[in-house]
Amino acid sequence: MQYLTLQNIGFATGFILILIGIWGFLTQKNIIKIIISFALFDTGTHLLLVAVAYIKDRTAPIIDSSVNSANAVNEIVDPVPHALALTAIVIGLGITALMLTFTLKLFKHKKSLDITKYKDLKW
Amino acid sequence: MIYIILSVFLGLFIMVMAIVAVQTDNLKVAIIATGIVSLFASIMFLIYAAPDVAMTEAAIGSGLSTIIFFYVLNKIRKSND
Amino acid sequence: MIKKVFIFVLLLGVGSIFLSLSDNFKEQKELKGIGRYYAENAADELGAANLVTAVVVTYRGLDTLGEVSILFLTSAILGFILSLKKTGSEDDKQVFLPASEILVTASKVMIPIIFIFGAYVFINGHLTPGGGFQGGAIIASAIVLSILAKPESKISHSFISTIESIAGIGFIGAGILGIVLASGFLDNRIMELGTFGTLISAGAIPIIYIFVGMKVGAELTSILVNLKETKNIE
Amino acid sequence: MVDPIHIISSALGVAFAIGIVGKLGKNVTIAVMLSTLAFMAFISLQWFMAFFSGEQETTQIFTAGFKPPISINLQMGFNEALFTLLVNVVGLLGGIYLIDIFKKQSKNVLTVFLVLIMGLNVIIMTRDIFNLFVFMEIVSISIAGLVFMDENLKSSQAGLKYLIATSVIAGMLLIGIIFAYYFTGTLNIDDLIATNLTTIKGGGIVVFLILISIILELKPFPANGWALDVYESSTPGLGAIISAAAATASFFVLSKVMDIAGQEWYYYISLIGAITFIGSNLLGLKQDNAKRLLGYSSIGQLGLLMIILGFRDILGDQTPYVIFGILVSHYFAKAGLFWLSGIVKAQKLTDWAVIRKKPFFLFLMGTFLFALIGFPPFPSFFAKWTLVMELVGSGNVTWVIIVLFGSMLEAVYLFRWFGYAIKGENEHLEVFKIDLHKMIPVWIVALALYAVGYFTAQMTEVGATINFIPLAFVGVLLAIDFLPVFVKNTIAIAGMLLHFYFVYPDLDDIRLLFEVIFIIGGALALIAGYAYKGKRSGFYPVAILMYAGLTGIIEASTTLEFFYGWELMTAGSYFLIIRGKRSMPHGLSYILFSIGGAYALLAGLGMAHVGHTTFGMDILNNIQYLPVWAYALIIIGFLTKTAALGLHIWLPGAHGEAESDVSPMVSAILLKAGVFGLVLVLIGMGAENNQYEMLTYALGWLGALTVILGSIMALFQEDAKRLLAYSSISQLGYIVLGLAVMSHLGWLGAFTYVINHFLYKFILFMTLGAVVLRVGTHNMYQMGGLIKRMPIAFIAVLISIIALAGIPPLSGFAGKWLFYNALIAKGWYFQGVITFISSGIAFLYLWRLIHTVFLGQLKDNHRNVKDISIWFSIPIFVLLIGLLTFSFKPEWVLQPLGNMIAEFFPTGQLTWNGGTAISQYGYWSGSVLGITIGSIFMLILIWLLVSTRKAHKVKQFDITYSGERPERPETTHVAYNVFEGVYKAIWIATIPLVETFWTRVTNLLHDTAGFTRRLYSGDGQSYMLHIVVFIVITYLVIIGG
Repeated sequence: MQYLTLQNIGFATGFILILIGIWGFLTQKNIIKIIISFALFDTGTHLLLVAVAYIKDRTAPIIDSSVNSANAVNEIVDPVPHALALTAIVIGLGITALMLTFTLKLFKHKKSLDITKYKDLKW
Repeated sequence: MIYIILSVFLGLFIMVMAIVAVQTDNLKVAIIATGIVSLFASIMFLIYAAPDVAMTEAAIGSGLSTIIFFYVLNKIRKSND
Repeated sequence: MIKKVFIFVLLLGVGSIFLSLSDNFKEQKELKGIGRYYAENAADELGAANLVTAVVVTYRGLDTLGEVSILFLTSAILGFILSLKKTGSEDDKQVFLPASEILVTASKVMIPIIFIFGAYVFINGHLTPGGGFQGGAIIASAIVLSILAKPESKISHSFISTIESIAGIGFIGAGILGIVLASGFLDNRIMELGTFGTLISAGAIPIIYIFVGMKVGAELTSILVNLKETKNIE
Repeated sequence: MVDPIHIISSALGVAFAIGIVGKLGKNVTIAVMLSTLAFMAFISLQWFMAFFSGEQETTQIFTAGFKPPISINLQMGFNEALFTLLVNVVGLLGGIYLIDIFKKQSKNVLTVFLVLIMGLNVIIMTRDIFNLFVFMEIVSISIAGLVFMDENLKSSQAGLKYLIATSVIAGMLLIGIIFAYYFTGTLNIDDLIATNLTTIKGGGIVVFLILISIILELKPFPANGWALDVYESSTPGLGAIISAAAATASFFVLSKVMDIAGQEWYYYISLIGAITFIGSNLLGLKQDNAKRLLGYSSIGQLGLLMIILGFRDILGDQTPYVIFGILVSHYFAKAGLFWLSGIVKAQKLTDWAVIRKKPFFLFLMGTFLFALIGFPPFPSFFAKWTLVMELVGSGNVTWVIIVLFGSMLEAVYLFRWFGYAIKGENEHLEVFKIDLHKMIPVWIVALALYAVGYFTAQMTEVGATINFIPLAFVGVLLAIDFLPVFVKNTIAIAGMLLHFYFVYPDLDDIRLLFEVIFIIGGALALIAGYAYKGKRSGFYPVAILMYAGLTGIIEASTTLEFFYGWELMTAGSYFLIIRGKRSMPHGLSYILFSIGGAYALLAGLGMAHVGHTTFGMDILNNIQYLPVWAYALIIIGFLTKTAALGLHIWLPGAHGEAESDVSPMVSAILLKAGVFGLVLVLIGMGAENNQYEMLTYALGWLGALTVILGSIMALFQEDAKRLLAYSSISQLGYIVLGLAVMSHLGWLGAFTYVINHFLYKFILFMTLGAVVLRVGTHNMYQMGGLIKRMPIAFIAVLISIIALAGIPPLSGFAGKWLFYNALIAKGWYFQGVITFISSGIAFLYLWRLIHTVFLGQLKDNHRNVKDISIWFSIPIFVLLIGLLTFSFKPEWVLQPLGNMIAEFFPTGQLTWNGGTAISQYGYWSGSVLGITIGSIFMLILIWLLVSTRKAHKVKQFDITYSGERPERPETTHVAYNVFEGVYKAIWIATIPLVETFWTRVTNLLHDTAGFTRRLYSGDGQSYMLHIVVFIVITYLVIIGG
């Protein structure tokens, strides 16, 4: 029971989400599904980031009426991973959008979403 | 304690949705499931005292991403008709 | 099947890598490293109540610049990859179901509100949760709504790219001012820090976040519009 | 000094502003972008110069005004300045190169390009690991986007695969970064290094995740299919950027991040590098697409750099030098080659024949290829030299073998490609268009290679002694290549003679002897060049290149200079040989054997250096580290040039197919380079006090077998020049055997052979070359009766084959006499018998040569041929006089030779009584013998003339076929298959075992490559699988093992 902390639940969910993502892009043939797997992988890393930041019984890193500015260091969670998570989410969106656009382009050529059909370059 | 139970619940739900997203053959279902994964993740972020991340994940991860997925899917589906 | 079993075994390997990452699953009790520093000093140094914003805009401002550039790149690449028809094609109406009366009417009311809400989110980024990215995304979702309501409406690419340019140059300009007026690129202390906790405070953070918000909003809009206006695949 | 942050601000500012600036028109936009790139390059250059002058200290740029780790900092030190300079220069040149595409495409392409270059700058400068992650994403996204500059089915696939793969990698990196922060509370790289992560539990995994992701960005074999696809399918302008700029930057990232890991990781980095280096070069063998080949080569070079990085503790202070040399050569050469491939527009390697007869293109391509392989004067040569010296010095011989084996594989495919370009069929190929804006960058990088190479040499104490003047002379000849032959020939000869005049006073006897053969002999051979009309484009630079190398090895005072000369000579002779009409395959095998030999030599010289602080040539006299192996390797290196048995298969084709006046150069002159080397090394082994009896014994047998097999093979040749070539192999065997005897007489014999072989092989090749020029065929059965048309040629050949056969009274006999004396004294009777038999065989093939070419019926189509050109006759007659002098007054030569050798072999000298030489076993006098035999010969001749006074000539068609028409007319020629009977008896000796052996080796390598490359199935998903498998396996090896 001592292991059942919020942080560990976050880690577990994040890691399993990442593994599901990896499983997805290694087994699914449909390019859209592969991109979905990436999105899941990404969400997993965001969960990890937030879990890393978490400290039990603390509040968000915003100094307002509920948080004493002088004692903030003992009352708030770590802001750094949150900042990293913001960045990672936006990057993830950019990459997802690009992958989808590339997929559109590929689809134009062969009218198929099966990644194994696109083997014109090899060896 | 309530947070722990809630987050276990959310975590399990996220995993189930993720597996649905990966394993289903229906692309629409998969995209919606992904959106739900993001949405529930953003709720988890709130529990983890990360409102900024939660907002971003909700707006971008489960909002705009899903819309972009649907746009592309729509283009592809239409040409299949 | 054999392949799937192999991949499963492989995943077990990856999983074991992850498992050994979690430092004995001990719970963290204290802030450490730079997190601790920010908690102690950020409010005084930068005058921002939202420490995440302080980190995003100033301490790790270069990351944010990179992040903005990534969205910028994405919209630029989309722009040249998708062979755009200057006039949106007819059947774009069918992207989603035809807009219902309720949607059209509601959108007229909602869109300005959403816009204002987005602006509020990025202007208040240094005080409350949210900021340029969230605000930008919200503005972009207003655009989505307008596209849904009026599929035939057109949004001027030139206008979007001008907004994007101005916001980008503003961001870089604020950064360079940081070198000139304060002590480094993207330093927010080019202006008075103001009273802690009020709207006009935290030096240049609100200004920078306005630029970021405009830019992100313009970039996301341009991505959406580009995707919408793409010719259907013949 | 401009703050380096403005690299970022200017690039991004302009990129963002293009949305507005773009409205002013495409040309303005392009101009703005290029000037931004120029500004970025200027900033780096400014810092680089400041660091170079030593005045500048490494500076930190604090963003947001806080010290790290509070906020992100960038670092600008010497390395950062250098690497950003490299990136920005190739960015600028690449931008110029791509102008035409920029004009066609949307202005967005410009912004993406600019952001890409900016991103590369940041990943070099940043000291924050998350910032690194963000900008690495920027780089991958922009590369994936730019792939679409040239949009087609293939590039779309490649772009998607690239994006997917780099995202997986980036994801792994992100996980590593998250936990790095979790464990240490910092994101600053310097802090991470200071915290010593590997000692924390779980920290090892963090380090693993971070490093493996960065290594994966460097495209390690085999998890790199995604990158190869991009190289193959994207527009060459982008390939250049990826290969030169992105790979350079990624490599720098690894070098700065690997400090987090600590030393136990170094070995694994080297290991991954080695697998990559060997693996991708192996697969390059099977590749026939030029751009993909360049991709394999790029990845291979990065593998080599990773090997070096892993050895940075051992290389110590030399690490930057070695990395600089190899990296910068790869950087310039790859950029140049990619750009070139965009101009030439040839996809398949064989299609590169389109640049045949375009000397400028061949010059550019040759420059790049030789720089990649590590020939002088390019930086990679000096780097590889230092690398091998240091690796051997630290006892890492296995790694030397890996490095040299991989380089060898690379040389194979690069030179095969070059061969297609020089000699391939190009009639069906479309002519390509040459744009000025595309040529300028290529020329800049090519010339930069030479300049940087020169400075690289000057950077080390030992490199600074190299004499670059001969090479500069080559450059001059290259520049005046448009002049007619007459002018260039005169300049070349004058240059060589002048060089000799300045050099000869400083040389000792042995070196003087070889210098005379190389330079005076070379000048004589050049005289024949006056017979050529027109420009003879490209001949003089390469010929002088060879002579520059030859004189380089003579003048060398350090082993580096020696190796430098050796490689120049190899390069020059390769170009000379490949000029022949059908010489492409032979040129290839020549250069490959030469490079293999050179690598053996390099490894041997490296071992010789162990325990010494200098690189003086005298270290050969006292090898301390594994001396037997070292000497053996050095000897093998030299034996590839003397074409000893087993290493000879390149020679017949190379000499036989070379141009008429090139054959004497590469036979009579070039082969002596190997002999000179052997002389040096055998003196080093102790001369008379030889301590390596076993080595010399083996060498002796090798020489003897070479003698006999060379002769036997010569016997069955139909081609006159190949006959001479095999005869050369046999003659060089004599020299090797004589040297291996390690006694005064043996060496005297060997040196006599050196002089003799120079004289008569020069005359024979020159004469037959001249004949071939007139009759237009090499085949002896297509000649005959030429004595009537070419009496001068006949006399020259007659005299020299008498000398060659060792028949008294000519000088060949002197050699043989000394030789048998030496063998008997040594007790090597078997070897003596073998060489004796071989002399008999030599009679047969020489008889055939003169009989079938000059005697018998004159062919119809040769009725009006003229005698050989006067320009060929001059050198021939000069040397004929030399030959006769040597024959009748041998004491003039042999006495000084004896004195020279006595320095090393004081015992067992010949005693001279006037013109009579007296050895332990008998005496011999050149002039007496000459007069006696000459008189007998004259008497017989007179008798023959008198007794055949009434003989009548046989008519041409006095032969009958018994009513049957022969299927192949040549079979009726007297010269055809003369020795059929002999062949039936000794065919077993002619089985080409050696050739079969080398063919099998080649096939084995090709089959391995063919099998391995199935890994790259083209399926994007399997590439991801490779990445994950690579991660897991590396994890098991490093953490689990």
